[in-house]
Amino acid sequence: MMSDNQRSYTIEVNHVTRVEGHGSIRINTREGVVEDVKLCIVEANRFFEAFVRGMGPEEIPWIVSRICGICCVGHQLASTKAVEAAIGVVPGAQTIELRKLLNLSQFLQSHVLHVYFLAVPDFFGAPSVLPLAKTHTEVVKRALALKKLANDFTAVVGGRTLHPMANTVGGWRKVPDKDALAAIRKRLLDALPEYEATVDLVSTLEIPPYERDTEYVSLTHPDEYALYDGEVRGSDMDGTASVDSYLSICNEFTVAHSTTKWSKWHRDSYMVGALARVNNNFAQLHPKAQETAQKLGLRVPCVNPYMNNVAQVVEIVHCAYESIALIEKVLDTGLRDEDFTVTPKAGQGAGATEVPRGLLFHDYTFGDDGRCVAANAVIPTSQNINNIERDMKHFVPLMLPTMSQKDLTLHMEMLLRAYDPCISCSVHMLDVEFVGGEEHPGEPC
Amino acid sequence: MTMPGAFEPSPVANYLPTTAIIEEAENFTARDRYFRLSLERPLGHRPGQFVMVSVFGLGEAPISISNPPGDAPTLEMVIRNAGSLTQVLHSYGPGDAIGLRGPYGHGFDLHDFLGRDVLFICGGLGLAPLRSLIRAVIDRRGEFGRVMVISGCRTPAEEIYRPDLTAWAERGDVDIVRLVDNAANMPWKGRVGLVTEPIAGLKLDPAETVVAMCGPPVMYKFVLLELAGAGINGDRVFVDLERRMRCGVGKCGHCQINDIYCCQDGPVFRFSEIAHLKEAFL
Amino acid sequence: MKDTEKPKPKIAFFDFAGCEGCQLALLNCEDVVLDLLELVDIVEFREALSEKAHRYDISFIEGSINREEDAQRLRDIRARSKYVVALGACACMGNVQARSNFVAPAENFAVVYGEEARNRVQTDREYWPLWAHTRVRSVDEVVPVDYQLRGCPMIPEEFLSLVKSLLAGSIPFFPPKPVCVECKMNCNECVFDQGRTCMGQVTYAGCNAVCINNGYVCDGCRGLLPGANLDAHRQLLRESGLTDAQIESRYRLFCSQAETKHTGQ
Amino acid sequence: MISYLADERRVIQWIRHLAAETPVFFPMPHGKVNFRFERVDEASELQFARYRPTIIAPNSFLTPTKEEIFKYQRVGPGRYELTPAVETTFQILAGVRPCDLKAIKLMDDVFADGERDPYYFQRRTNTSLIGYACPAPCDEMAYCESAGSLDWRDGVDVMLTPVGDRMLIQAYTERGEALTASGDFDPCDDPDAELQRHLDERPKPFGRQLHAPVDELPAILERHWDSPLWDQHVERCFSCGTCNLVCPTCYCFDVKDVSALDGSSGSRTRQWDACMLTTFATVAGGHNFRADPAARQRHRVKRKFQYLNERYDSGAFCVGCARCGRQCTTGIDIFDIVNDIVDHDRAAAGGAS
Repeated sequence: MMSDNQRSYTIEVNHVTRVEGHGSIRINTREGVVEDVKLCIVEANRFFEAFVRGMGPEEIPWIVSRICGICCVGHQLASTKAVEAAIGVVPGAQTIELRKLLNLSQFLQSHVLHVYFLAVPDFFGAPSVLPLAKTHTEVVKRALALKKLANDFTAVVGGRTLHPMANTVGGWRKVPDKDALAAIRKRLLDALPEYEATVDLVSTLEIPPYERDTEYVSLTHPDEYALYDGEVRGSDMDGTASVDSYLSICNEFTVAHSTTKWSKWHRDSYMVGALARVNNNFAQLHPKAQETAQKLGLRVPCVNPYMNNVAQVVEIVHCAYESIALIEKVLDTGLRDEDFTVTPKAGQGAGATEVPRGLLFHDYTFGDDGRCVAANAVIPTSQNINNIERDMKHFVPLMLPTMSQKDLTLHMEMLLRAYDPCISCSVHMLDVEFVGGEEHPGEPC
Repeated sequence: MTMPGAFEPSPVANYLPTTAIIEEAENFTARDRYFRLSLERPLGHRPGQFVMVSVFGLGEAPISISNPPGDAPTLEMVIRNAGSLTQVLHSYGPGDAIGLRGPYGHGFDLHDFLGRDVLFICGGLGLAPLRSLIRAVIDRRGEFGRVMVISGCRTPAEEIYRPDLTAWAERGDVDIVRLVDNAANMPWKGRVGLVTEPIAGLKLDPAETVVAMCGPPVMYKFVLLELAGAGINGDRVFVDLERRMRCGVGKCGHCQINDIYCCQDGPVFRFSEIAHLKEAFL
Repeated sequence: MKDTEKPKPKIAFFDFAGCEGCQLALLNCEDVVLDLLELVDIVEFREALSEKAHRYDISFIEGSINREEDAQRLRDIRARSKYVVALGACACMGNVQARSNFVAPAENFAVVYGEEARNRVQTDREYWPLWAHTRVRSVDEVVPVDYQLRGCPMIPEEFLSLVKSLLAGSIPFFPPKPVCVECKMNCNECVFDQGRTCMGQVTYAGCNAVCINNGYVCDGCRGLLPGANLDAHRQLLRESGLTDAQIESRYRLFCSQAETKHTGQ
Repeated sequence: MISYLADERRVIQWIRHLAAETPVFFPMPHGKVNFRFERVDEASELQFARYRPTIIAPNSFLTPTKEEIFKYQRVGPGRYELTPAVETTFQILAGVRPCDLKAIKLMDDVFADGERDPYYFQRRTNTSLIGYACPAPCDEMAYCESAGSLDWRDGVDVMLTPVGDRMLIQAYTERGEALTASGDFDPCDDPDAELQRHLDERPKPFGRQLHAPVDELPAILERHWDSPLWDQHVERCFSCGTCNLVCPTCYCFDVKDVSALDGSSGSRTRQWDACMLTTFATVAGGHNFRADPAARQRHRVKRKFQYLNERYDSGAFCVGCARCGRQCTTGIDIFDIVNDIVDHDRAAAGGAS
C-alpha cells in the first residue's frame, strides 16, 4: 500500500480561515515531489489607490483607514505621515505622543487577537476559539479582557476603536480626557499579571522547529524601539535607508507568471513583522520584554518564521510597559487643545510606520488644486508574500516524507497564519501565485 | 448645608405595570389575536378606555379594552400584529404573563346613550373597543331604543368577534349589518360594500339616534359625511380615535391633536367638540 | 415573558469586499460575546473560526459585492438563510469603494496594477480575473435584505439590539432620523457654527453622533436618510462656501452609491 | 424675601463656594460661539457678561435626554420585579435667564397635569434655581420681552439682578434664604428701587418684537390653517428636530426598553422625542397623521403660540429665547414664521376692509 506521501495529490485550502481577508493555499505534489505551491488572494478589488484620487489631504487618512479594519490605526498613521510630508505639515510634540499611544493600543489589540483567537486554537487542536470558551474558559476570558482593555485604550485616545477620528493631518481633533487616560493606565498596570499569564500560556506551546534564514526588515530608531517612526533597516545591511526610498526597498518587481508585484531587497525575499522587529531592534525592547523573549526561548537572530507568534508576545509585553510609561509622561505634561489648520497644496510625500504585521508605507501626490493625483500603499503582507512562498517551498519537501496530507495542510495554514497576514489590506495584490519554477498548471483562482 | 425641601425621594408609582396572566388566547384573523387575562381585581373601566400593555425588553403599546365594565376581574382585548411588540405578543398563549397599566383615558358615558336609538359603526379592529360598549348596552337592552351595529372589514377573513356578531344577530332585538369591502371569492353571507352604505337604509330617526364609531383613520370622514346627510347632529356622534400613545397619561406628546391629548382627553370624543380640529380627521 | 425553550438559532457571518472591521467590531463586544454564545450557535465566522453549516437563521453579510462570483455566492447564502442582514456600510451601500464605480474598471486596474496589466488583460488568461470585477454593489442590489446595520463601522449596540429583537421574535427597528438628533442630545456645538460643514442633516442616525462628539464632522457613513431634503442640504453647503465639485466630492465620500445605484453606471 | 447687594466678583465667589458642596451648573462657553450648562469646578471661568442661550436649555437637568424610569428583573416564569428609579441628588442651576425660568415654570404645569409625573418632580424638588435678570438682550435674535418672559422670576430660589456695577440678590424661598446666607453680602433696604434702576438701565425695546401681542396670536394662527406660508417655511427644513430638542418648552418623549441580551433584566427608559421628526405621529398600522413637513411645522408653531397656552392657560409656550432659530442649520426661525403669518393676516384684514 502506498503511503500517503507517495501519492499525487493537491492540497487546497480555500478561503483560509482565521486570517484577515480571503486567501487560498494550493499545493500540488506528484509522487512525493512538490510540483508547485500557490497562494491565491481571492479578495475582491477595491481600488483604494485609484478612488482616493481627487480627495483632499485631510480626507485621505480617514478614508484609507478603511483599507483594513484590523490595521485601521496603522493605515491612518502611515497615510497621515505621508500626507504631512507631501504638504509640509509638521505636527506638534503632543500629537506625536498621542499617535504613539494610538499605535501602541493597536499593537496590544492586534497581537492579543492574533495570538489568542487566530494562532492558539491551532496549538490546542481546536478549530477555533469558540470551543475553547468551554474547555479553557479562563484563557478565553483573559483574551477577551485584554482585548477589551486594548480597544478601550484605542477609543480613549482616538475617539473610537475602529476607524478612529481624533487623529488628523496636523494634530488631534479632540484631545483625550485626562481622567479616562489615567484610568487606562491603571487598568494596564492591573493587567500586567494577565500579560504575564499570556507569556506562560505561550511558553507551553510547541512551536514547529523549522528554520530558514532570510532578510529581516523593519524601522529602526536611535532612541527607541521603533514602532511609530524611524528609518528602514534590513538585517543584511549596515546603516539605514530613508522612508522616501521605499520603492527601492520593496523593489516591487513583476514576475512573468504572476500579476502581483513581489518584494525583495538584498536577497531573494525578506520578512517584515514582529520577528523582524525583534531581530533588528532587540536591544531597545523594554527589559521586561527582553526577559520574556528569554523565557520563551527566542534568541536573536531567530530564523524560524513560526516564532513570529512568540515575537508578538514579546511585543505585547513591551507595548504594555511602554504604554504605561508614555501615558504617565503625557499626563505629566498635560493635554491641551491645539490650534492647527491645514492648507492643501501640491507636493509628494511618503510615510511609514510599523504596524503589528510589519512595515507599512503610504505615498501620496497632490496636484496644484490640493487634490490627490496619485497614491500608493505597500502593505506588510505584500512584502511578506514572497518570503512566505519561499518558506513553503522550503518546508513542504522537508515535511512531505513524514507528514500526512492533513498535518501538512495544517502546518501550511499555521505557517501562513504565523505571518498574521492581512489580506484585507491587499490594496494591490491579485492572484498571488507560488509556483515551483515553470509555468504552473493550476486554474486561476 | 441642609436644603429646605430637598433630598426627599418622591414616591414613584406611575408608569409601573403590574403583571397579568393570559387565560385564553385565540387567533381571530391572520393578524388579530384575542386575549383574555385574569386580573387580581376588576379593572374598573369604562367602555372606550385603554390599557398600556408591556412586554419587558420591548416596551409598551396602547390596547383597547374589549370587555364590558363590571365586577369580573377580567380583561379582554384584540391585538393586531403591527409592530415589534405586538408581533411578540402574537406568540403568547395561556399561562404567559404580560405587563399592564391603566385603564386610561375618557371612555364612553352610557348616560349619553340611555333611552336612545344606538348605532354602532365599526371598521375592522374598531369593533374591539366598541364591543365593550355594545355588550354594556345589550346587557341593559331594555333601557335603549333601537340597537344597530354596522360592522365592516376588508375581507371575510378579517372579521373579528364573529361569535359575538352571530349571537347578537340571533337575539332578534339588535340589527346587525356585517359587510366586507371585498368578498374575494371567500364564502360570505353578509353584504359587500363600505360601512357608509347601510346607513341610509337604516332609516334613522335623527332626533333619537346616538352614534358610536371606531375604525381606521380613513373611515371617519366618509362616515361623518353620511351621518350628517342623515341629519344626525355632531353632538350625538361619539368617535373613538387612534393615535400613537407612548405614556398614556398626557405627557409624551405623541397623541396630541391641537390642544387635546388623545390619551387623556379621549380617545372617545363627542364629534361636535372636536369637529374644528382639522388634524383629528383625514 | 414567554418561558418556552427554543433551539438556538444558527448565526453566520460572511465577508465580501470590505475591511472586515464590522466583524471585528462584533469581536470587540467583549462584554457580551460569551453571553451571546449561550444564546446562539455561531456556525460561520471565517475571521475567527473554521466551522461551517448549511442552513442559517441569520446570515450577516459584510462587504460589498464586486464580482459576479461573489453575487452567486451571496444568492446561495440567501437561499439557505431565514434572515439576511447587511452588516455595515459596505454591505448596506457599497461604502467608500463604490466611488470607484465612477471610473471604468480598466482604468482603475491601470492605476493600481499598471498599464501593462491592463493591456495584458485581453490576451493573457492569467489576467482574466481582472475582468471579474463588475461594479461595486450593495447586498440589496443582489438579493433581498431583511435588515440593515449601517455605518462604517457598524455600531455594536445596533447589532446587539437587532439580535435581541430577533431572538425575542420581534422586528428590529432603527428609527429613521438624522444624526442631528443625537448630536443635539449630546449638546454638541453645531459643526456649521464652527465654520465647517456636515452631512449629519441628511444622514441616518444611530451612531450617537460619535464623530462630532470627538471633534470631527459627519461624513455620512451611515447613508442618506430616506426622504432627506438633499436640495436644501446642497444649498446649505453652497452657502457655507463649498463649490459644486466639493459638494459632489463630499457626497461621494461614503454615499456615492446613492447616485449610481439606479443609473447602472 | 431677603435682599442683598454685592459686586459681581463676590457673587461669583459665592457660587464657587456653593459648588464646593453641591453640584452647581452654570452657562459656560462651549466651542466657537456657543454656551452650555456645565458643572462648576475650580477651573471654571464664571462670568455673566458674555452669554448666548445654551445649546440645550437647562430643562435637561429636570428631564434628561435619556432617563431610566424603572429597572426590571425576571424572578420567575412571567414574574418580574420592578425597581423604580429614584433620583435624590441635589443640584443647583445658576445663572438661569428669565426665558428659561419661565420655561421651567411651564414644565411644572405640564408635568403636574393629570397624573403628576414623579420623575420630573423628584428632580424638580431637588433642584435649586439661581436666576439672573438680563440687563441687555443676549444677542440680536432674542425676543424674550415680546414673548412675555423677560421679567419672569416665578419659581426661583434666588434672583440676581444687575444694577449698575452691582448685583441685587433676592432670596424668594426658604431654600433661597439658606443658600444666600453663606454669601456674606451687604443687606439691601430698598430692593424695589434697585429693581426700578435695573429696568431703567435696560434698553427699550428689548430685543426683537413680534408683530402682534402674544395673546392675539392664537386667534391669528387659527385663521391660517391652510396658509401657503407653512409650505414656504419648510422648503429648507431637514425635519431634523433640532428646533424641538433645543426648545426649553419641548417635553415630548419616547419610551424604550433596554434589555440584557437574554431579556431577563433591563430597564425602561424615556428619551426626548421631537414632533418635527418624520415618524413622530405614525401609528402602529403605519398611518402618519403628520406626514407632510409643513403639517409638522404648523403643529410646532401652533403648539408654542396657541395649543399649549389654550391648554394650560399660561401665556405663550414660546419664551422668546430664540434657540430654535439660532440652532437651525438653515436658519428657519419661528419668529419669522409667526411674523409672516401676522403680516399676512393684517394684509388680508386690510384688504377686506
